[in-house]
Amino acid sequence: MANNWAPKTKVDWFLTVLRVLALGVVTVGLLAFIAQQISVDNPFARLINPDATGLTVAQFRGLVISGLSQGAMYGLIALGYSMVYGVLGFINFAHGEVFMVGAMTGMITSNKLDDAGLWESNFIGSLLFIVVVSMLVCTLTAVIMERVAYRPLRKAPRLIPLITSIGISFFIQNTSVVLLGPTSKAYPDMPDWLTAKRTFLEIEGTKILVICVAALAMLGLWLLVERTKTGKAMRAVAEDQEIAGLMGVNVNRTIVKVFAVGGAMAGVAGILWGVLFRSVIHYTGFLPGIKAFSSAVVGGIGNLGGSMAGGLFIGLAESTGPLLILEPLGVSGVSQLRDAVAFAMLIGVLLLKPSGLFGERLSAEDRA
Amino acid sequence: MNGNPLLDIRGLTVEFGGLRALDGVDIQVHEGQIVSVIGPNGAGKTTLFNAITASVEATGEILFEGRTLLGLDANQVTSRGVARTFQNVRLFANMTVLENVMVSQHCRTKQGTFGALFYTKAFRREEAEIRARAEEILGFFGTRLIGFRLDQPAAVLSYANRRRLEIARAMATQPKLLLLDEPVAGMNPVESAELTGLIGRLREEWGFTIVVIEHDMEVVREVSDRVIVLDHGTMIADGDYHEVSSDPRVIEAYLGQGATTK
Amino acid sequence: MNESHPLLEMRSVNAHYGAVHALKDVDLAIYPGELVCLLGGNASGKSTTLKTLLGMLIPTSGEVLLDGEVVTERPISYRVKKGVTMVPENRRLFKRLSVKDNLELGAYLRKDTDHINADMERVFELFPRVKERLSQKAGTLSGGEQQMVAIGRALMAGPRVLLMDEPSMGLAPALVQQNFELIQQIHEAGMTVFMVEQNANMALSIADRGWVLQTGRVVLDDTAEKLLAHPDLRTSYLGGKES
Amino acid sequence: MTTTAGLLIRRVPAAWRRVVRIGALGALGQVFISLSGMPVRLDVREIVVPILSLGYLVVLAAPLVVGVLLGRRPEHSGFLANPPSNRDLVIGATTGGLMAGGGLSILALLLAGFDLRDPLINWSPQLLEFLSFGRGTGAGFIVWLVIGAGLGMVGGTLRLATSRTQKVIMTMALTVVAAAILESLVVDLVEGVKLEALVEWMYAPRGGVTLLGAAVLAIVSGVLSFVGQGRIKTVQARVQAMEGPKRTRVNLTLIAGVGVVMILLPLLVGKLTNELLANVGLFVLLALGLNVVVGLAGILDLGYVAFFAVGSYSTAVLTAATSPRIAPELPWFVALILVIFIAILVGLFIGAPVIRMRGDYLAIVTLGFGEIIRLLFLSDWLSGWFGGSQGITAIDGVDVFGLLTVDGTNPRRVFYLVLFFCAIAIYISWRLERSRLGRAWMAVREDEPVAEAMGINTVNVKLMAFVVGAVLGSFGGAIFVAKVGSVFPTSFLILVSIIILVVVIFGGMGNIFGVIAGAVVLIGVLGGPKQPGLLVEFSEFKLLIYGALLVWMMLARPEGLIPSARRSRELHQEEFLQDAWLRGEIDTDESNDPQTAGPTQTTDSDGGP
Repeated sequence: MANNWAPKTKVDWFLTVLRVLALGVVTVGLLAFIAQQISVDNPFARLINPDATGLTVAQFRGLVISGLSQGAMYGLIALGYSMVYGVLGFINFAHGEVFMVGAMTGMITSNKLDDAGLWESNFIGSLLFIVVVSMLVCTLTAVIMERVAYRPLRKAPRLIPLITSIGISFFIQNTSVVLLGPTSKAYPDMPDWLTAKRTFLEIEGTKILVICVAALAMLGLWLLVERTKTGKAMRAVAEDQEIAGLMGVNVNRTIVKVFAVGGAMAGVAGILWGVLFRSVIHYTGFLPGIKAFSSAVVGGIGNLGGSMAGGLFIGLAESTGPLLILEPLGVSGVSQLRDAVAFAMLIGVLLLKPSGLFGERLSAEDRA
Repeated sequence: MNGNPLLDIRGLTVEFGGLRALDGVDIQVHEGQIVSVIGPNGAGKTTLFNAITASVEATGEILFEGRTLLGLDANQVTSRGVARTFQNVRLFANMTVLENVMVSQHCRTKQGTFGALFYTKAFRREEAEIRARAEEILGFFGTRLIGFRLDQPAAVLSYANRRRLEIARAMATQPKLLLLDEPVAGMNPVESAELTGLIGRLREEWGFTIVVIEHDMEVVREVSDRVIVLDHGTMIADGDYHEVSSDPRVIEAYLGQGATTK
Repeated sequence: MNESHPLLEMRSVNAHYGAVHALKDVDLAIYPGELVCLLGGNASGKSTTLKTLLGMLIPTSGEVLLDGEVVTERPISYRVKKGVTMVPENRRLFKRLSVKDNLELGAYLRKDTDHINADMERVFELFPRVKERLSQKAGTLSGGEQQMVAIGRALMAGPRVLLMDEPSMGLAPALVQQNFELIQQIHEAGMTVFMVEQNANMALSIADRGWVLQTGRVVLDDTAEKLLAHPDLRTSYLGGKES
Repeated sequence: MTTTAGLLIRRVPAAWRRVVRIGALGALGQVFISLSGMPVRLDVREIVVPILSLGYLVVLAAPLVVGVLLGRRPEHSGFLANPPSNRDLVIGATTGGLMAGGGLSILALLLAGFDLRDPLINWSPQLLEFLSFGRGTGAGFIVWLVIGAGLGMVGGTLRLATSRTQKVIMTMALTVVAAAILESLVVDLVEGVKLEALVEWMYAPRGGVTLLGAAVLAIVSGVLSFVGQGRIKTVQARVQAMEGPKRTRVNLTLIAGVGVVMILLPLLVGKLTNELLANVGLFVLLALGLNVVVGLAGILDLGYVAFFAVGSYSTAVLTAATSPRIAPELPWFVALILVIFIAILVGLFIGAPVIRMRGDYLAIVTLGFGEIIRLLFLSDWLSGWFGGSQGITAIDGVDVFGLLTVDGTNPRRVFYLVLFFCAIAIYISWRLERSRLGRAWMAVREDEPVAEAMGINTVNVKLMAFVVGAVLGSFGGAIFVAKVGSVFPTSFLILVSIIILVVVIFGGMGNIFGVIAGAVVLIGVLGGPKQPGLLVEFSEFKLLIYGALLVWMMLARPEGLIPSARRSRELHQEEFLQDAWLRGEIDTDESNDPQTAGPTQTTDSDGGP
């Protein structure tokens, strides 16, 4: 709303300056990028970054594809944040750890399969198997979490479950440390036909696989929420638990289902992580968790399509942002700033559009 | 009435996602008046209050003492001299009765960090003044809210006393214009009769100009100099109680055919 | 008074919120086809009675019977399935869901698609305006239409007795009137209705019978005409809203 | 269901189900603890020589807890239930304990029969040996069942004793365990006052309380507790009953007493203990800062470490000769003034964009800011200023008017420095809470839109909280730099924020004493993110315990160890209202019967939308 933007107080002035600055940095960075793409020796590009090198088409494509594949993964995790937020109204901080549990489960299962020789001989079957196992374990984790920690807190002030979820996150992370050890662990090698860059646009098969699996999972979830009775119950519970109960909806069971579905999605995402990076450690869940949350917020929390879009946005931003914006601006060592870019995106989007890109504006009544 | 109105609303429009909650409303309230706003649910009465107190964005013009209120933050509106109560009582439930009234003198006081940290004379004087004023205001409601009640959390108050405390809290901001949102809702007839009398005294003894939203036509008839009727975000009537209650449009939209006016 | 056995009954029910004794030996009996009301001011125990009838609160002692069956400890969903439904105070529609979704959620526990469709048609007959708004989000309807959807949603559960929680609370006089007309309308269509009200005059003007609750105890229990004429009621409900 | 005299006596939900559930949870807990490696790792730490090590204590606790839980009479609010007999309770508790012990028995069998070392790293022969007491699997299997049942019974019986006996027994057990845990501190202190003989007699040469020592401690504490019960309460009540100046005098005496102890204590203890005290003090300071933001203003800031980092780095840059880009080499106290300004600016900079966000968004965004700031300090881009991953090293300590230098080599001086700043922080929090600003914070915490409508500029008020928090955090950073003599980005992980938050919440949000107690207990005993506590052996499991503690605290006692009255009212409003009703303090509408109307009416309105 235009009126919202008209600065009234000192703080508003400052925020306006920040907004302009943020947009300015992005714009100048992009312009410099375009300039250096036209010609590296372009005076404008040289002026801003004397060491500009520019990107080749292949490099650019690589960035976009890895951004999309990671973004798809973030999107899947974001769904869990978004659904729980929609129904219970708090951020389940520990959801990132559910994702880590998925990646760990996948690591253990796939290594066992590899020991048995099945990983190589029947890769597709093995992959399906570990996806299923991981979904089951994650669903279980999420459901236990709800039962033990969140159900008793349904009526507590909103910050209480949030703090609890931080505790759970800590607990799960360190459970992994004490049970499985603090070192990073590897997935078995992926088959060559998957990792090789395909002639088709020269994209790695793993990344295509990740995008496809994420799209499938997303579609399934959308059908569940929009087309089934369970989904209708979920939406009703999200809006008014008491009245949903009055309609005969079993509120507790519906909330458990929400956690279960979110957990399952995180389980899929965990395997995708394994496929993409082949290495997992106890804090694997932390950063992707926060970024997935950022995706959910950027997309407008509570909005499933928005979460996926937000995930892709964050994924793309963090993979291309450093080289597209920061590098042309003359920042050195940009790859270190990937995560900083992701967080800056979160802050930037909330500065410009407090309800996220696709979020409905919450009315005063809803917020109360 | 002569002179400029205290509150001058012109063409006030509020939209929620394409839906017009208020559509070009013009209202003038002169100093010392008690004006009632009535109308069916969803007519935009509370939205009108929200627009005046800057809790929602509005277009048009709201002049208070000749200066615009639009574009201000809610707290700035309050410090200009407009205070309100809420339809569904919203006290600071875990703060004591006294603290509730003390805290709303915030915009009339100025001691900051420095005074607090060094416990200056000015700080102590101001604290004492805040407290004295709070007790004076609470005393207006009889003995109900003073004495041992002062240090009790607002949560233990009865429903009627919570409504009274809300009014006291609004009074503590030292307003010129007091907006009361359904002050007698949920009260029994005895209590609402008493509060009706109190509204009159608020004007006489404290000099407030008052706008009241009310469903209880009894109260409306009792207190108002003027009645404004809203329906679907537009004003359909403006006049004294008898004019308004016999207006066919008002009967159609609000009072209902069976209603008898006395 | 009807001599057949009651559809919904409370027998010497006591209920507590922790240490607070909210209901004291309350007896109620609602017979098929009746339109009855429970009156009382703030804090009289009206909401507690409703919660007990619906199973949101389990009484300390006493029994709740539905059509002769003891349902004291049965959950809400069981009672809804067996035919008790409530229209909540302030309507409480699912504002972000479509009118159709709202109505369908009313029939959440039912599986007999044919009957559900038939009930939907019945709701449309009662409230033709609802049919026009089927795909609209419930939050965008006018107050009167929302009230229709709220009652329609309750009817979709196929109830045998309809509980109405404060149908006049916070509504404009015209809407209150319309609301009571709706209640009378569905009552005439054969529905048993139990409403809980503060507005004694309004409620008694359409009800057959009523109880008056004061601080958790039933202090009056009589036919509507006698209650209206009762001096105690006159003093405690001096006026109401429209007298 | 049977009907007697018109009342309905309801069945208690099947008791055996509860026994099985709690017993099974106990068993799972046992297995989890064993597989976490805790028992084996902690076995080296003796509690009572030679019968009990910390490792065994950890494992034995489970059946005992199960027994205690099952010994408790189940509560069914609002039900008239047939209470289970004492015998039933003890039998239940014993069964539960047996199950919990059985978990370990089965684990021992599995350990002997299968090899799951991959992936479970603690699936080891050592664990088997621990579980079987070195006497073969069969022995272990039976012994754990017996121990489980025995402890379950003890736990169950304990619960049935009078509360006075319970308290005495608890005090005895806690005293012995505390004596063992606090060993190094006690030894240090006792030696400081030249009473070595006491130490030799009480503690075994390789650590742990001796049997004799334990017995004496138990008896002394038991007697004291038996005699002292009730007296403390009477004294407390008497102090509370005092009014005005008298009460103030008591409070002042107390504060002065604590102050004197704090000043004398470091003189009596050695370097290691002083180091520990300094660490605890540093976290008290940080926690007090966060308490202003979270506890008073109700803003959940998860990126508080950012202020700590900014304080550290700006002190380092301003004072160190080795600072890469600019090195003004200011004296520490002069630098501190600039650091305060920088902290205020950073507080405003981070605060302004987040201040209007809703509570949970704000939490994550502040966390993001915290990470961004660390990543910037770490980055090559700014390494020219802050040294990147190399950090800034060789920073001089605090030069106090040329008289002495406070640095890491002398932890006692560091402690005094910390103490000084803690005192400042306590004073600031105390004064602000009781001022116009403090009231405004309270109102914002309760209901922000209404606070705004009552004329409070919520943005400014919340920014103020951010700024005060930032300044206190930067004090922590400045002292940290002086103490450690270097700064690296790894000192400022989000972990630090979370640990400070745990300290605040564990101690009691919004209460200065609570926050201090939280830091003393957690940082002192378990240790900080990198600093060891008294239980050095725990450091591996510290974070696990922090996580579990946070969850447990939120579920069982969200108001913390020493709660602020107001905070516990917020969190337990229903119970509070009930108590108030029982005391007859609930206000009722005039026309209603005063004895019954009030609470129902409040419940009614609470049930509304």
